[in-house]
Amino acid sequence: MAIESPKVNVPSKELLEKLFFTAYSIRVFETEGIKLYRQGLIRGYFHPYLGQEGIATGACAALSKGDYIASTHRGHGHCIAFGAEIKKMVAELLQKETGYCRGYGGSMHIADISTGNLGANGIVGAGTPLGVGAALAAQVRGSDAVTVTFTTDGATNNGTFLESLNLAAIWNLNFILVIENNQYAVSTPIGDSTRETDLYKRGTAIGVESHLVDGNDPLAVYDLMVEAVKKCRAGQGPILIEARTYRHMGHHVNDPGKYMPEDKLKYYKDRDPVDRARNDFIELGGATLAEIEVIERKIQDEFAAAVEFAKNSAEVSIEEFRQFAEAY
Amino acid sequence: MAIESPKVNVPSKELLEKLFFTAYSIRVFETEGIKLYRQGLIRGYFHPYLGQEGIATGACAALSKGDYIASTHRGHGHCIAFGAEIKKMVAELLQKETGYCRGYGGSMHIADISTGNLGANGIVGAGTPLGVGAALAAQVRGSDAVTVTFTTDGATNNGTFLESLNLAAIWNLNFILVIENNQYAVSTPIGDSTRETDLYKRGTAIGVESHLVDGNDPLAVYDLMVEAVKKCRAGQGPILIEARTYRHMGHHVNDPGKYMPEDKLKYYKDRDPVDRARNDFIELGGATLAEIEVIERKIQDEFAAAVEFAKNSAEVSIEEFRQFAEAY
Amino acid sequence: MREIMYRDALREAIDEEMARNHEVFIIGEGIAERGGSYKVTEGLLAKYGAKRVRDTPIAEAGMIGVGVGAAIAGGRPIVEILYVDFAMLGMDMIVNQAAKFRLMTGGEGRVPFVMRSQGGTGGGVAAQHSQSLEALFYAIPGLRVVMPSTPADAKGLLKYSLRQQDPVIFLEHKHLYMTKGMVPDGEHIVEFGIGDIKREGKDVTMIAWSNMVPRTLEAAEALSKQGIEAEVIDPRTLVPLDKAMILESVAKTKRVVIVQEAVRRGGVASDIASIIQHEAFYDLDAPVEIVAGLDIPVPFNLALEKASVPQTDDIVAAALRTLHAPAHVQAAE
Amino acid sequence: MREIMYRDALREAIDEEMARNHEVFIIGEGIAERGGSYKVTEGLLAKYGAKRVRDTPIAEAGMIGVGVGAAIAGGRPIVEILYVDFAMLGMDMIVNQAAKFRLMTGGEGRVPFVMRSQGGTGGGVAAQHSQSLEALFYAIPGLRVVMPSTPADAKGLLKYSLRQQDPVIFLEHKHLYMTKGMVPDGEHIVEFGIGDIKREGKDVTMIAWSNMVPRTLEAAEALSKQGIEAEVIDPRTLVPLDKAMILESVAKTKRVVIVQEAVRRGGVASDIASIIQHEAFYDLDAPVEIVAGLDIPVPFNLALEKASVPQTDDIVAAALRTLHAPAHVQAAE
Ligand SMILES: Cc1ncc(C[n+]2csc(CCOP(=O)(O)OP(=O)(O)O)c2C)c(N)n1
Ligand SMILES: Cc1ncc(C[n+]2csc(CCOP(=O)(O)OP(=O)(O)O)c2C)c(N)n1
Ligand SMILES: [Mg+2]
Ligand SMILES: [Mg+2]
Repeated sequence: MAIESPKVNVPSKELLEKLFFTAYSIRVFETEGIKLYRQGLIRGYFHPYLGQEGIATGACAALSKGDYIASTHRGHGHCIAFGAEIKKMVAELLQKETGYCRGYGGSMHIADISTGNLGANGIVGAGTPLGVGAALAAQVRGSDAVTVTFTTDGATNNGTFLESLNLAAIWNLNFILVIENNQYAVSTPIGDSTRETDLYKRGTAIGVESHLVDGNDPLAVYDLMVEAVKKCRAGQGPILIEARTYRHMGHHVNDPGKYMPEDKLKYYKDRDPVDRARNDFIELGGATLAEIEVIERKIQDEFAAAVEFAKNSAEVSIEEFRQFAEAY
Repeated sequence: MAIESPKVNVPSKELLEKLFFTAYSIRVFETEGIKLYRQGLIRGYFHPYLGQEGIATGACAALSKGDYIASTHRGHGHCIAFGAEIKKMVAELLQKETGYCRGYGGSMHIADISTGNLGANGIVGAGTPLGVGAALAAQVRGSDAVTVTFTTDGATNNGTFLESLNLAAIWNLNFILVIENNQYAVSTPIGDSTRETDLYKRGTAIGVESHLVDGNDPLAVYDLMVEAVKKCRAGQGPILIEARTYRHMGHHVNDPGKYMPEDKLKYYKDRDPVDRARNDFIELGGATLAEIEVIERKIQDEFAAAVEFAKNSAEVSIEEFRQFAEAY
Repeated sequence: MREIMYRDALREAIDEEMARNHEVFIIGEGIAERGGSYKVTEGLLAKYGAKRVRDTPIAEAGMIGVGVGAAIAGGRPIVEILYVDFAMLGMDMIVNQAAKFRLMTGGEGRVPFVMRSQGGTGGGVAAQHSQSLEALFYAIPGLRVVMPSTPADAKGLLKYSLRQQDPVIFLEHKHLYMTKGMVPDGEHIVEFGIGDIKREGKDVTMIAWSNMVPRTLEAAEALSKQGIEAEVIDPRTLVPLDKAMILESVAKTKRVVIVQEAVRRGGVASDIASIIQHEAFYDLDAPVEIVAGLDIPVPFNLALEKASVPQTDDIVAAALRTLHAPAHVQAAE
Repeated sequence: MREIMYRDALREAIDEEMARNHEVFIIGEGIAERGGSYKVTEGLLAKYGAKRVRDTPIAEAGMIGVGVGAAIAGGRPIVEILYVDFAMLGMDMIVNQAAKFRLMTGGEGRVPFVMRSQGGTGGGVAAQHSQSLEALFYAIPGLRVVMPSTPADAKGLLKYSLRQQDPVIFLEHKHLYMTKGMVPDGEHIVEFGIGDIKREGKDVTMIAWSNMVPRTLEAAEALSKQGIEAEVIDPRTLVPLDKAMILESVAKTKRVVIVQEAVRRGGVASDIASIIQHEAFYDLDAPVEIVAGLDIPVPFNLALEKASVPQTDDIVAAALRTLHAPAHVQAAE
């Protein structure tokens, strides 16, 4: 299957701005977050989304209020693209009471039920059954809400992939599974984990409409997702989308990623999704460099403010935690 | 994919006799076993292999000493085709000390490690990872032994199918997965459990050579298996074979199977694998009715003797069981 | 009051809650068309339709996983797992998702998920279909563990399960489905954490749940013939556990027998014993006795199956041991 | 004797057994090329080749399943599961296959399967990467549960694990990998079921395993400054459990504190307490104290993570409670 870039209709400037805004916001969050991590302000695991921004950006832009997403251990990008507040995210990473999960969850567990964000997950593959479940609840409820689960290449070799996508299929659920194929599971290249690296074929094999798209092209992801969402709401779900991409660094902040071949890394960095969004905004949207600069400054300032907010936020209360345990 | 019936070479009379002998032995074991069950002599679960005899018969005939099999909850046929002693099987079903598992296992757990029979299983889908494991141990050992796991249509929607077949694939194991697609999981028709009822396609999707064969044609199953075994020993495993078949009755002895459409049941009964083996023996092997009669009588007598053996066998010792528990 | 079967009481609970709350739905293997292996869901498909009563493939991890996801998204799923043994396939979703979500979201996320399943020995279904696995759920904070022994408790507890906010592991027993008992007419709800004294007595406290309750009551009758009056407490929910009721009884009887069908090692009985010896150390006139299954899987052979789990005589014997135990003061000499 | 790290002791054990027995092989995520997340398997790929040291996809159920199958077929697999939390994905293969096979085959089939994994809290890895789940394996007859606290025990027990015939759940601790200890030169094997007195004492018996051993020894030193001499017993293997060693110590001290990092409810400590109160009822001068994790998942926040598991002061306090408890005879008045 050739990589699809439908480009169904001429994108509006608003859309292009939104895509760039989102992609750049994620880029800033991760680059600055890594600095905070290196300063020892963030503890535990931190899996950067750098290089993969195009996927969450394009996918979430196609969703509406009332829809759901479920995410992975590499979940910051999905939260941001789905509209999370940067300051509550930073506060969570800094273990503060004002974080999305009161500092109880951390990077791998940021969720915001109130907006339909079912959360990141520390268990590879777990987001798929959870997302299918949300889609099932929506169908029982008679709602036309769509659920998108972002999953990973590594998760496609896990039983949860087959079992839950098959359930979504027999029940024609409004479910879209977006596989972020960054071609590695930690240091293990995808070719060592499976013979068939065209992952979308696994959907086809169980009767699920499946697509392959360039994950570094936010607009292509968006266009395909718009179609997928439309089909789901028309009762033609589920749909699987494999988005090819590559990390810009190792698996987590402390992984030098030496196993990533120079040339391949360069190939993908030359196709940086954030640059792509910026260029689309300029070339297809006619944005000026001045406009770009304003946006970038705004995003940087928001992050800086978020860090201040988090630093000044209250510490969690051990007493409240003990009471919570009594009731748990 | 058209159903394959390679018929690679003219079958010898010995082979045809063996196929018939095996198929008829299973038929007698199940029909007589059901009577014992109805008499209350057999307790617990009893899942008859009636109608599916062609698969175990053809598949096991292609195996050699040193090879392994892993089976299902519907496992009597696999044991018999792999060379189990009828009397030890009957004794097991009658809960006797002389049974394959000293009466501790029962119908769903008959195994015979000494001959490479890794056993039936009460957990749908469990035989696949276990079989892949045996193939892995063989590869580590440098042996060219082949492991065949008999699995079911129901198990192909279970995560164990994807995870373990994928492991067999990346490690090129001498592993053959035979899916006995009898088109039902208890009363649930396969079409309600998955959109894609061509189950072999799930192997193709992860890079495993996959075939579809008529499970009611023992010779076709045998021919395909001979090729599969050859390829495995040449390091070209794993291989998946979907064998289409149909039960001749309900899921277990006490299931009337009302949900099985008359016409479809008739269609398959008209293609009875035991009759097929008998006719092949006569038409391709030139066997006379007299020869057939001798064989059938021999098999019936053996079963009758097995029942006598089992009935006269010692009861298990509760004292020994308690000691076993101490050491367990 | 009407006398109905345990399985019918369960059906009433599901039926009433489905009628009351349109978010409630149920999925499982053969539960729709066939009405379930134990007929608990019979008739529900016809009444509530294919959207709310669904047959599934054989995919326990997926079934439990989508149930948990549905609950997180505000649905009211009931996932039926044919045998609790098969729930092992979905343990990740139970342990790492359902039980953790509330904590991981700082308290905001709730998981009103109900898994119905059944366990215990019966009829030679052997090692993989006979386990009593409540200890594995009991040890995971965040789960509620419910094990009703009567039709009334089964109905009341299942209805309550479908109205509260946390993941419930609702464990039935294959031997109880056909047993009968009186069930109140109309709305009948039993909240969690409230034990039930199934028999009053002053000489020894016996704690049992699920299918061990009728057996322990049998033992109590046998003891009564010897002039010993046993108090039989059925916690009904193991999490939360009605410690107050247990400790109050122990303060009165000073002797305890805990009966579980599950194996002895690492069972819930051990935990209850550890609580009693700590909270009621000075009340006890004898060691807490535990009557439990042997530490080995359940064999196929029916005589061995029987030998592997507690029988009435074992319970009586344990009670007598607590009564004939020397008191501490003597021990101190 | 040499002083080496826990992780190096584990590597020595695997290396020596792989050299000794060609059936021994190991599979896991990132264990070959990368040498494992904790460097336990570093260098083994180069030494033993890709047939015996294999990286796997992320498929815990499959990994554990093929390990069990290989063991049944006479292989000697070691399956490394990165975090014990992830073993929940393979529970069916552990509970329904590995632990049952020997019984189901009437004793003929054996499953010399070794699952290595690690648990416990450390560094804010949160609810799904911090659990101590030994209770879930402890409650399943047929499994051996091993939890070494020192490099020497880690090496000796892992070597023994690879020579015996039953499925072993070998649980390491993320905090212990970099800790150092003396390990005997040459062949060093530690059999199952033999506890180790890590510190002798006469006033109170403290039982702890894995990472709670060093912490309990700290507490013992603190108590010693107050003139209280605690005996610290490390069972090393929870199944089989060295009951004799524990009861002998209790007969001497008459007081017991059990320390576990796992949550309080349904933990192994409860089972050990239930055994002690039964076997040593007349020896005890105070209730058995259990110091354990709070009944809630481990939070991300480091202060809360710390508050959720036993700290040295908690252990000291529990020991003092046993010493200040009124004796029975007075209680009887
Ligand atoms: C079930 C499970 N197994 C193992 C891990 C440890 N782990 C965390 S991330 C990771 C690699 C994941 O690779 P992939 O699924 O492709 O996602 P990516 O990191 O590439 O985004 C592993 C093995 C886990 N979190 N969950
Ligand atoms: C994991 C698991 N889930 C459910 C069951 C209960 N069960 C036993 S047989 C069966 C149907 C199996 O259908 P299939 O897998 O197609 O095999 P068949 O009976 O058709 O040979 C079910 C659901 C089981 N034994 N194991
Ligand atoms: Mg990846
Ligand atoms: Mg079938």
